[in-house]
Amino acid sequence: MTMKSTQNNLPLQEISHESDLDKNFGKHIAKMAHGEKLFGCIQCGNCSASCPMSVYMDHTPRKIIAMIRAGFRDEVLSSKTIWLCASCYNCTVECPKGIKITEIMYALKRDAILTKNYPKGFPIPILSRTFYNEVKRSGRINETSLLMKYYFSYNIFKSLGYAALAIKLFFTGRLILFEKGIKNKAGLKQMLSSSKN
Amino acid sequence: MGNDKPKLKLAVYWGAACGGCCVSVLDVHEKLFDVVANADLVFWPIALDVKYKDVEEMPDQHIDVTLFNGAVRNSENEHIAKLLRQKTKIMIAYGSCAHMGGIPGLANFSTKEELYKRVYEDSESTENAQKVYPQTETTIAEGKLTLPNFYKDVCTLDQIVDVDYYLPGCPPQTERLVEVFMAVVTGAELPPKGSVIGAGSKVQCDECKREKVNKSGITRFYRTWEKEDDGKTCLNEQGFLCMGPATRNGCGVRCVEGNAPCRGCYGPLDGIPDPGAKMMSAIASMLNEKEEGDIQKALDTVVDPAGTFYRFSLPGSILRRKQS
Amino acid sequence: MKYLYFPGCSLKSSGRSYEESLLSVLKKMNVGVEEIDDWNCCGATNYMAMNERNAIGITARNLALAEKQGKEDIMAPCAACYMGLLKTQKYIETEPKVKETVLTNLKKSGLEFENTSKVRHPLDIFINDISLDTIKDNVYAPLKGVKVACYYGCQLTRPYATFDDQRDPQSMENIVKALGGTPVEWPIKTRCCSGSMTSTVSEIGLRMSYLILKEAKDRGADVMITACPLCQFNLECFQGKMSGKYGENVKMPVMYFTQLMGMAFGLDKKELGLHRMLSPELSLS
Amino acid sequence: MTNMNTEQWSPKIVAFFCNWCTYTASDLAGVSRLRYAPSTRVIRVMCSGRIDPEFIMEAFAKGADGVLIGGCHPGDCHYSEGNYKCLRRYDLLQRYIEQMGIDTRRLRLEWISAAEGKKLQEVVNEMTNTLKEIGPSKIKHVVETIEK
Amino acid sequence: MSNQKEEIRIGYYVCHCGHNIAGVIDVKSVAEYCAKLPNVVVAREYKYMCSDPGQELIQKDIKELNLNRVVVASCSPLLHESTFRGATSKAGLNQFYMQMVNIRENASWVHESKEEATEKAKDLSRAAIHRVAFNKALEKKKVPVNPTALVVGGGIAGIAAAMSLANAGKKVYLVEKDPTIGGYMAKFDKTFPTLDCAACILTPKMSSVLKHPNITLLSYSEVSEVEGYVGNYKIKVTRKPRYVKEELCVGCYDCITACTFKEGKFPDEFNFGLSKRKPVYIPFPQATPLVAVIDEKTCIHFKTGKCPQTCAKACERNAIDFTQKPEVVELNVGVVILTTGFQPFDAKKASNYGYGKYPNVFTSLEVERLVNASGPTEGHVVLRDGVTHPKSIGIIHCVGSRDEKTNKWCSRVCCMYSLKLAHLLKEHSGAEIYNFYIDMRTPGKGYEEFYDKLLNEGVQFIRGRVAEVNDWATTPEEKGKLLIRAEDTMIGMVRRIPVDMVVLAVGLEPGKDAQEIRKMFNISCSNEGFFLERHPKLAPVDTFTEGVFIAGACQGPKDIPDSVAQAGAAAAQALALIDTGHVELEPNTAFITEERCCGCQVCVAMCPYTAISFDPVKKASSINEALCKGCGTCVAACGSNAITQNLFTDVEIMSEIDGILIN
Repeated sequence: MTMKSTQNNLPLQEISHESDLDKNFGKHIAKMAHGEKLFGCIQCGNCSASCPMSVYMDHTPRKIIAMIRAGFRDEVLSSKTIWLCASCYNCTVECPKGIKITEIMYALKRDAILTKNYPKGFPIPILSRTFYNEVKRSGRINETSLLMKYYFSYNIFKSLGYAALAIKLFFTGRLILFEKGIKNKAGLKQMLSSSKN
Repeated sequence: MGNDKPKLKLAVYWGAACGGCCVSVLDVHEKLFDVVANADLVFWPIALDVKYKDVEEMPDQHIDVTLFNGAVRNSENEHIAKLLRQKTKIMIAYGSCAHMGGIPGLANFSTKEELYKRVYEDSESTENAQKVYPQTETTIAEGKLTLPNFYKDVCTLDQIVDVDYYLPGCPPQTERLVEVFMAVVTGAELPPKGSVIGAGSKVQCDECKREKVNKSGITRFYRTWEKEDDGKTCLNEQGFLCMGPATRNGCGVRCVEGNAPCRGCYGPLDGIPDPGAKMMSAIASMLNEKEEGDIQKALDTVVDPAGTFYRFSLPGSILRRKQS
Repeated sequence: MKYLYFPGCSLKSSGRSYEESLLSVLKKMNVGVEEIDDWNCCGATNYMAMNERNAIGITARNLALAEKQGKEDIMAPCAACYMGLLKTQKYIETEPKVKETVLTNLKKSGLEFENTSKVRHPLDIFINDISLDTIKDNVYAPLKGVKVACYYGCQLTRPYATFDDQRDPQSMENIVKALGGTPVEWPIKTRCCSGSMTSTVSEIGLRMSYLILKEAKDRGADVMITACPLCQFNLECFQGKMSGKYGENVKMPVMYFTQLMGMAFGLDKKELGLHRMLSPELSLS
Repeated sequence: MTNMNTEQWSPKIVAFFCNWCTYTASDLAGVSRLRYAPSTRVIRVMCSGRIDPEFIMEAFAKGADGVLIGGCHPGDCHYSEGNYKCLRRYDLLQRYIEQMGIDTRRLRLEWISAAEGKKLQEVVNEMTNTLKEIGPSKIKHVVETIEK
Repeated sequence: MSNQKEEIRIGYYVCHCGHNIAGVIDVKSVAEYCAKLPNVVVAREYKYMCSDPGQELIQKDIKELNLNRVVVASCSPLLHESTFRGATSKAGLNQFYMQMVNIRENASWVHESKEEATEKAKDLSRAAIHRVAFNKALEKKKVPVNPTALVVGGGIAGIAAAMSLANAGKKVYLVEKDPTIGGYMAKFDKTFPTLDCAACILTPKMSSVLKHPNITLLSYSEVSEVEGYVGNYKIKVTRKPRYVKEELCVGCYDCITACTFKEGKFPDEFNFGLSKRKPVYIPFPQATPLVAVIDEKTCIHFKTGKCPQTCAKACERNAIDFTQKPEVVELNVGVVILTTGFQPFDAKKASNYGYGKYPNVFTSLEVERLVNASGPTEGHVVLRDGVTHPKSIGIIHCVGSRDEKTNKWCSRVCCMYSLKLAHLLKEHSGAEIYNFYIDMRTPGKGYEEFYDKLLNEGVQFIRGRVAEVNDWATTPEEKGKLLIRAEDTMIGMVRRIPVDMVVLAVGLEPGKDAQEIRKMFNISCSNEGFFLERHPKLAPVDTFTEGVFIAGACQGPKDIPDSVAQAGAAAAQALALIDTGHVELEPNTAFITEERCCGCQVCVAMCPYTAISFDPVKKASSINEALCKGCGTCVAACGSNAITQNLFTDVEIMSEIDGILIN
């Protein structure tokens, strides 16, 4: 739960009344993720335990589900957890109640981007956005161009750490500088522009 | 039989029929003398020159017995059926067509448009480039010509007029007709109105001499040319579709005696509204298969189920005709 | 035998040696391959994070192109592409609203889509279509005494794939045995390598890949094989960085399973793209 | 029902349920408060093998939009094999109905065990939706109106 | 056809059932509507028709208004038909002149729209009003009940049921498929929550069964065929060959000692393979009957025919008989109680826990034997190697249970037995014990107190479902250990706990022969595969087949006290049936009207009970009423309408159809 400082410097929950909760958040996310089973969660924690990333997360996946259900909307959307999900689907296949947790995480990512609620300056949403636009532009991913653009919008200095690797890749022919992209770019673009999420 | 008693007045009429019923009346042979001794034939289009007008002029209830054969198919059939009803004391639906619709009743699987197209355009022997179809009225120089209106549905007699008795068969057994006739003549007590007369009270199997083996169920059906009949075993058990188990007897098991499966012309027993449904139930029950696929395969050998199980009875059955 | 080939972006750049070795091995076994014309990126995990309809849409475009090209099964060697294609098929099948939008959008770019193709991973094809016996028949230099850690990663067996066990897959192990090698029994072969996290949150990404390499090494593996270009990249290209960071040498040969097959088949190193590898070379004695 | 528009129109399904499986399943659905479309009118028979094709035709002729038969799963009949007899009759009847120009989806046979209240709910809802798609039955009208 | 048509006078009663019906259906408008239907003399609504005043209302109307037909619209006929039939017959009217309409289970409980539910109630009522006019007066047939009982399954439930019946003076056959009775309880060390010794309380019961003059124990036997009906079942029981004559063997172990195999070589079923037995064996020292059995799958004589047969020579009583064949025994019984129990979930199916892969992953049942003083290790808790004492043990709850991929249900006993095992393991080994649970379920007398006790004993409880057990050591200390990964959900942190031993608390499943048994006895199973009771609340030990009762874990996961209680309930139901002396059969049998029957014999093949026979002299078939079970299949097959099924005549059903549809 997000903490905020008060004048007395005592931490206080931002949500202090039940009326502050977004009671429809659970239904909203369940719909986005095509997963009504979200409400059947028994809070067993199997998702967290099967997740390789859970130890790095600010909230475990189980807790995220509980928070969604209870309506802690802002806390969920601004959490790093959803961006640390690597989509490995282990939780989904292991969940004893058949909850599509990975899809819920995707839905949360989309919702966070739509509502501009994602953790600012956190690299992963930026990569996603860059990737998205890159495909929209050329139809294929050119790793060089993707990473350059990503580092440019995230933190250009970070890319310096990878310079040596880039050089090696270039000399083994694994770093392609120009990708022509697909032939029917116009068709793809038209297709992608017409659908709102 | 004394001559002091007034002679019975008898009428015979054909609606949509093949003529076989009228022939069956003639089939009384020498008994015709008995008939004529006791009855006057007042109306019989196939044999006597009596005009509709003559009938119209008869007082009501003038005719004692009318044997109406054939289904009601057009406005003329209906008109005469109603007319005869008015002039007759005992109206008998004579033969399968008047009783249940009969073979002409199979037309209820088609629409009028389909029938016209087939008959007046598509049939192999037809040349009709102008696509001329029958019209109820045609005006020519000499005046107006009329034809009866061809109905969309084929009807049984009792769907048009009140019927006193049914004498089933295609055609009915002549002996049965004579028996009925003599009963009327002698003034014997008649069965309740609406009864089937001149037929038995059980189904065909009762008189059938063929053996039941009851060994195992049926796995497929055969049409008569597909397999040789052994001459003694129940035809259904051999896999030939015999309508005997749901068809009233009285014909003397004519067809099976001639080694052909019963086709159901005598119709169902009392209290059975739909002979086809009964027969389907009995036949399907006899099948042996359990798996959906096997059942379907066995049923594939029933060619044209509706036409088979309702060969004589479609207009008189519960669903009456094909939906269009 | 012929397949419609969906390479995906990686197999054209950083994962080139996967394509080179896969095609060489298939050629050796007389299996025909035809690349899908004008295919586009599958969207990977990032697309789903941005826009669901478009994520399904772009992948459906590839499936539609494949349908147009032929009735053969689609071969998708990249685990992310493979999963993405399967997922798209599933969504089209079960989510009528998504289907409607996607079909309308495809129609706008002149494509019809009936969702009739079958999507297959090369491992599935090797085991179930080509057969282990045919693989055995092609072995020229058996991998005698070579201990192999087979690493599957996540999206290859989860959640839609059905060709192998989700918890303890055996396809690569069976291929290794057919090649004469010895698979190493280890418990984390389907644990995620962290995906793109090596470039975004490298502290986490590198650690996860490091743990995988370390465990394989601890279990005595001489080589690790993979079937996904991203796993391969993470496990192969950061070995130096990890060794320095965690103070333990985790350098070991990490190659595509198709490269190992090619080596056992006696194919030329160049044909297998082995000259492009950054991890230590596997020497067959 | 004349003032109802098609959106609100609810089909009438005559449902023949066997006492041991499907009727019990419908009781279970009730006890479990599973909501489903109010389209069915259940007639209880001891076994699906009792169901005479005449019953089905009568139902259609008198205005049923659909007929649903519910029996025990194959191998589970309380009377050993009555459900197989039912299946055979049903399969033949489907062919007849099709020849009679009736949409075969109006007649449906389902095996629903005593424990499958949920399946009952799904089947009724599904059939109701299908019938809504097909629209009201005109069979009664055709049977009762002789077209001249 | 009788011309003397009686005037039909119908009384119609619609029940509110409190709010159950009236909350959804407008009962007043239904009653008003029905009052106007033909033949209806009176139509009333009442709060609870099944109550005494409700029934009296009907009776009063029958007498005062001269009613001759009654229609009651209320709940399912399966629930209250007999109530209203009774009320009808008490007023002097034949009980079958009463027709019930189900507007609760079939309408008010399943529909939301009040208008449509009310419309449906009207349609269904109209159908019954149409139909009831055609209902016929019938009599129920009384058949005597054979006062003998069959109990299938000799676990604790079967033992308890058999003893109750036998003590009441009834003859009982107890059939057990294994060589000994006792079931799973005989394998347990202690029972929760009292921790009394299972053997000490069970074995006296087992020997009482054997000694009881009213009980015939058929061990190593299985029911193979069931015929007949309530009160008169004919049961075939197949006795498997033991190759030891039961009447001669005294259980002296001489044959076992003398067996060619010097040591046990084959996995011992009783100890779940934790020990080895010889081909000739006695399952355990208190086995009942205490008779040796020879396993033909492992005995050299049966495998090669070249055995010196030292066992036979060693037996002074010449009890060993290699020529025994399966034997079929025919039993005539009036009632049956099924107590066929459960099977444990196969731990290999939860492959993420590594059972079968990592030797030190055990099932809870194996551990029951490990901690048992009479078990293979004499109560010493050791790892699979037989020597190492574990210093830390993880007990994983809900294995196979509460999971959509395996068994959806909670197995009900695992929490408590896991607590029991935690206590025993700690007591026996002093190891650190971790319990991994999802929810702690301790609903029972003294159960929560037992949990409290464990908490205070220092057993660790982690609320979180274990995702995986493996041997992935990431630190040197973890080497050689099993790692359990779970989220400690109370803290919100994921933990990886290294232990020496893992215990899987496997759930309970329907027995593997449950489907076969169910089919033989013509009863139903719930979706999970457990035997289905007639009513979850009001008839928990009855089935839909009269005279067949169920008790114990075959009906659903259950602990010992509940199994015993249920066995008592089943025995009481069986006794009630036996002591009534007769049963009344529903008169829904069919009969053939000879005048219509043509003798086509289509019906003969229809009947699974060979109740229909053809008389070649009369050229007609007839139905033996005693054999007819009243399905009506022959009725639908008869092309002559010669067969009538009582209670379900053509005209009754047709009028019901018309009643539904003709508005």
